[in-house]
Amino acid sequence: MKLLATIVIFVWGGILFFTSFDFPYWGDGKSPASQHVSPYYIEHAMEDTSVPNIVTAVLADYRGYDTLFETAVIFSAGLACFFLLRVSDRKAPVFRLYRHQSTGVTLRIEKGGRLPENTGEFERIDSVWVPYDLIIVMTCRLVVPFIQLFALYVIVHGHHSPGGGFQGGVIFGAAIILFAISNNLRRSLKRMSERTSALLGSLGVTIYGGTGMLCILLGAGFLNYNALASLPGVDPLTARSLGILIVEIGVGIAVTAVMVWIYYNLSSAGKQDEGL
Amino acid sequence: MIWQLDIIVLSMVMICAIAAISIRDLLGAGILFGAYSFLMCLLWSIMGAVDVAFTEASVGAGVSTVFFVAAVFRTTRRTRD
Amino acid sequence: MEDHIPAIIVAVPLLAALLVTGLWWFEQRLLFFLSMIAGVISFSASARLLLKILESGTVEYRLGGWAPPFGIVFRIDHLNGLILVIVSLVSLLNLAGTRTIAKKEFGEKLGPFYALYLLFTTGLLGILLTGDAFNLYVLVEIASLTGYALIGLGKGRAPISGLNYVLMGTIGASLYLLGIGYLYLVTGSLNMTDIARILPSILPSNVVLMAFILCLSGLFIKMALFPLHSWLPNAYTYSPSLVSSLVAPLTTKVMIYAMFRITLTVFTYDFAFDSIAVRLPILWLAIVAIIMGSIIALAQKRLKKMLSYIIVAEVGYMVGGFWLGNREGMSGAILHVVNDAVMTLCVFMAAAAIVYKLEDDRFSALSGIFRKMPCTMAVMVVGGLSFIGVPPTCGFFSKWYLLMGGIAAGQFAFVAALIFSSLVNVILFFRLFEIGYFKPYAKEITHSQSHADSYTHSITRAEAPFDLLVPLVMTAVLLLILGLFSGEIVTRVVQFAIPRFIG
Amino acid sequence: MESIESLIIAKYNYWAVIVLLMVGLYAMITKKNLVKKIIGMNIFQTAIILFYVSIGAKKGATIPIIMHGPDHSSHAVQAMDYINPLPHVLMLTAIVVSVATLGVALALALNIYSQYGTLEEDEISEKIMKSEPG
Repeated sequence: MKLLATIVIFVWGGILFFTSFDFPYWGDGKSPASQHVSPYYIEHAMEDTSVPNIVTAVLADYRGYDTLFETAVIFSAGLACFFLLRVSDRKAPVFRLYRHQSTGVTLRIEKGGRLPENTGEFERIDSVWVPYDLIIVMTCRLVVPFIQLFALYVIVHGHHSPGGGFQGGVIFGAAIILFAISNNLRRSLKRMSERTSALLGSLGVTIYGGTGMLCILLGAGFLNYNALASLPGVDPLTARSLGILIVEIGVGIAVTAVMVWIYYNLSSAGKQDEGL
Repeated sequence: MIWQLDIIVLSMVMICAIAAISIRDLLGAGILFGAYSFLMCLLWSIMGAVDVAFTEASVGAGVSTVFFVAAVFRTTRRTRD
Repeated sequence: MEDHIPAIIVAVPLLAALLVTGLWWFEQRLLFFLSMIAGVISFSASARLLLKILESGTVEYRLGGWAPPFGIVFRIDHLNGLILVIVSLVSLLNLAGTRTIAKKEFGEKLGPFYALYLLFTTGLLGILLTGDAFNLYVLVEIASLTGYALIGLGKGRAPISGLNYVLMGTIGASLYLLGIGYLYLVTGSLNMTDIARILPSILPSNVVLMAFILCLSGLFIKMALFPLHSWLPNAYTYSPSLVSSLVAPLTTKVMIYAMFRITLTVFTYDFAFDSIAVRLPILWLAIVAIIMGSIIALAQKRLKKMLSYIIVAEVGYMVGGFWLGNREGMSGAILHVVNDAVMTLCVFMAAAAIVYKLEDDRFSALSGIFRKMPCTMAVMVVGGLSFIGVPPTCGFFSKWYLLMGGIAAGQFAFVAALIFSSLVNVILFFRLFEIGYFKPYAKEITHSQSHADSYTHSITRAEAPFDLLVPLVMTAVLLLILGLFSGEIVTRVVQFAIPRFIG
Repeated sequence: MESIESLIIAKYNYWAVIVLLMVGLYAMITKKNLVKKIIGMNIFQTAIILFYVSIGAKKGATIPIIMHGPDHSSHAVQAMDYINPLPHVLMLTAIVVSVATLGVALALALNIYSQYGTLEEDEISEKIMKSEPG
């Protein structure tokens, strides 16, 4: 079996290798790929959309429909992980463990006992020994706001520099994931609950799809941001640029929320307990 | 684009890919996959695909690796091949 | 709004899926109705679109207002117009049946279920609409991802077969993507008609040939043509019952449509059928698929697994009919895509009703099922007759065209395989009917009181829930209607879906 | 000799893509461990992304962000000066798809582990055979 697979793969690779001799030279500016469609984007992106970053212009405008479904793909991934992994909270364990936050004493409370939920001094934990490193927690607490700030910059500045909704969204999500790793999942869930991340995820994609529908309602085609020019206060010259910005923000929100949502479910195998 | 440098990075990418699938430890495989993604992102930024490199740095080397580590943490590091 | 119908077909289910996800955290009862409304809108929009195409020919819709090679366009002609209507109708009929069963099977995860359901439908409708080769890949991925999730939640072996499906499906989609990359390398375009315009000037080229092989092999994996089918049977057998009746009729058919589209529109008939010698190998692959699918189906002991292998054989019908390369064969293949979607929906929904009541689909558990669920089994009989190809049902007519095509092309092996497979279907379904109808009267059950109890118990009527029966009966009626009007469908729609010069 | 060297320089990127495709496919077919298969799947997808990015590369061109003139008027933009942006756009989408697939695949792997207690394919099929023969 292994031998057969190896032979098949080598034959396949050999055929691919053989066809590579007919490829245009790598990095050749005169290859068909750089001659036919792409010059239009390079030469007209600025006047069509007033966005200097051509990748952003093509991504969110010329091929905006692709990107709408790209966002839908990531949203369905979050939904799929939730759908596959999430287990009900009702199957509660027989006992619960609580740690007194200032002394580190761990309490074990059997089923039926009074739970110190809202005293503010105890925190629920899942196993008797939990590593608790002050340096890591404090460093991450210091770093996280700056990462988030950078993520916002990447989202908003996608018009002029590399970046955009997707990259910024992932960085923002990574910042929250960093918080969840350095502290624990429960603390992170207190700040951004699962429901919030699900709602934000669908809100983000709705902003994108809703912009498309809004363009229809305003009389132009689906995702034709020129229609936004008929809204009060929108300069017709920058209508497309504005449309791209709205869409990028939607993508950013959706990606942030979904990355966090997937992490919540993967790291706790759907139990939403302490996580990593 | 300096092609000598390019070839060095490419061969490191390949070494990382082969190591990631042959190492007998899933956590190690996940981390090596992160290294693979990061080298790949380097390669793409050499080729001028800054947006793609940016995305791969945050997704491939960042979030994907975290997902792998999370999954390995919740399952097992053991592997027989 | 009239001009924007193509966009509405995909945008409405997408937005409804998002709304369902959001709403689910607050209110559980409206989900089904919201999804139904989205399904109805999507279906009526596609029906309206088909009528428009019948009146005035191909419809083109520019997304974002950009002209074709630069932006993405929808191009809807008779081929995808017809399949669009059927796909949205099948999805809607199945959705109508989910109300009771989904509550039982998914319980707390009802919102994500409906959202994934709608996203899956959106993906398939998007594949049908799009005129852009790369966009097709994105939509294939959205349909597959939601499909993986829906399949993976079943019982027993579902997760492992789901993961198997993920791996195979990703190879398939990636090969397709690689093929599009090869095409982009030599043409510089992604729009289907634009590629077709450029291709003749660069032929003959090894790169184009390789692109064709990569695209097609990717799609073959996705549509489960015989040697590449290994993901399909387990994935469909162990998935939750109403999921298999959604995924089974639609995924393979839409992928077959994608093959039609890639071959006819992108690479064009001249290249695919005349310049390169892939026609006969693929035809033989299809013949092997028909025969092997039928034979393996004979060996199965579970209803859903048997039906899954029948699908493997049916894929062979459509691929083979298309690669016969003549007008009858192609009409038969296109008509069979339509008919097979409804036939598969019919039998899988009936199987879903049986699994809902019996919690088992092994043949040993099905004895006396006719007494227990007469209505469901009547529908199953109609579906079975259609698979066999008995005249008033639609299965007969598409098979007739396929046979005529085979004879006209002189491919008697294909004709023989079709007839063989029909005969095997007779055995398969009549064995099922025999178990269901006559088994309780067999005198073999002579052991104990407990058996007798279960026997008397099994006679009591335990029909599927009413809201599943309604779409089930409607599907059976639809099978007959499609059969009665198949001449009409061929002369008014399918005719125009095939390039004119094909004799 | 000169021509062979220029051929290698012109094609080595594509050859690297082919090697990576083979590595990924090999891992997906022959490895028994599910996480290894998933890593192979990701390598396969990344190789395709490398292929597309290689298509887009252009010698002597800069990154596809239009530079403003000193007076903020964009002077005539030459297509030869900027790298082809279209493959980059497509690959952003492909990266997203690959991470989405990764999430779903890992979620399924977690489910499989909680069901069978192992990630090795042969051990899983043994357990399946034991629980329901046939």
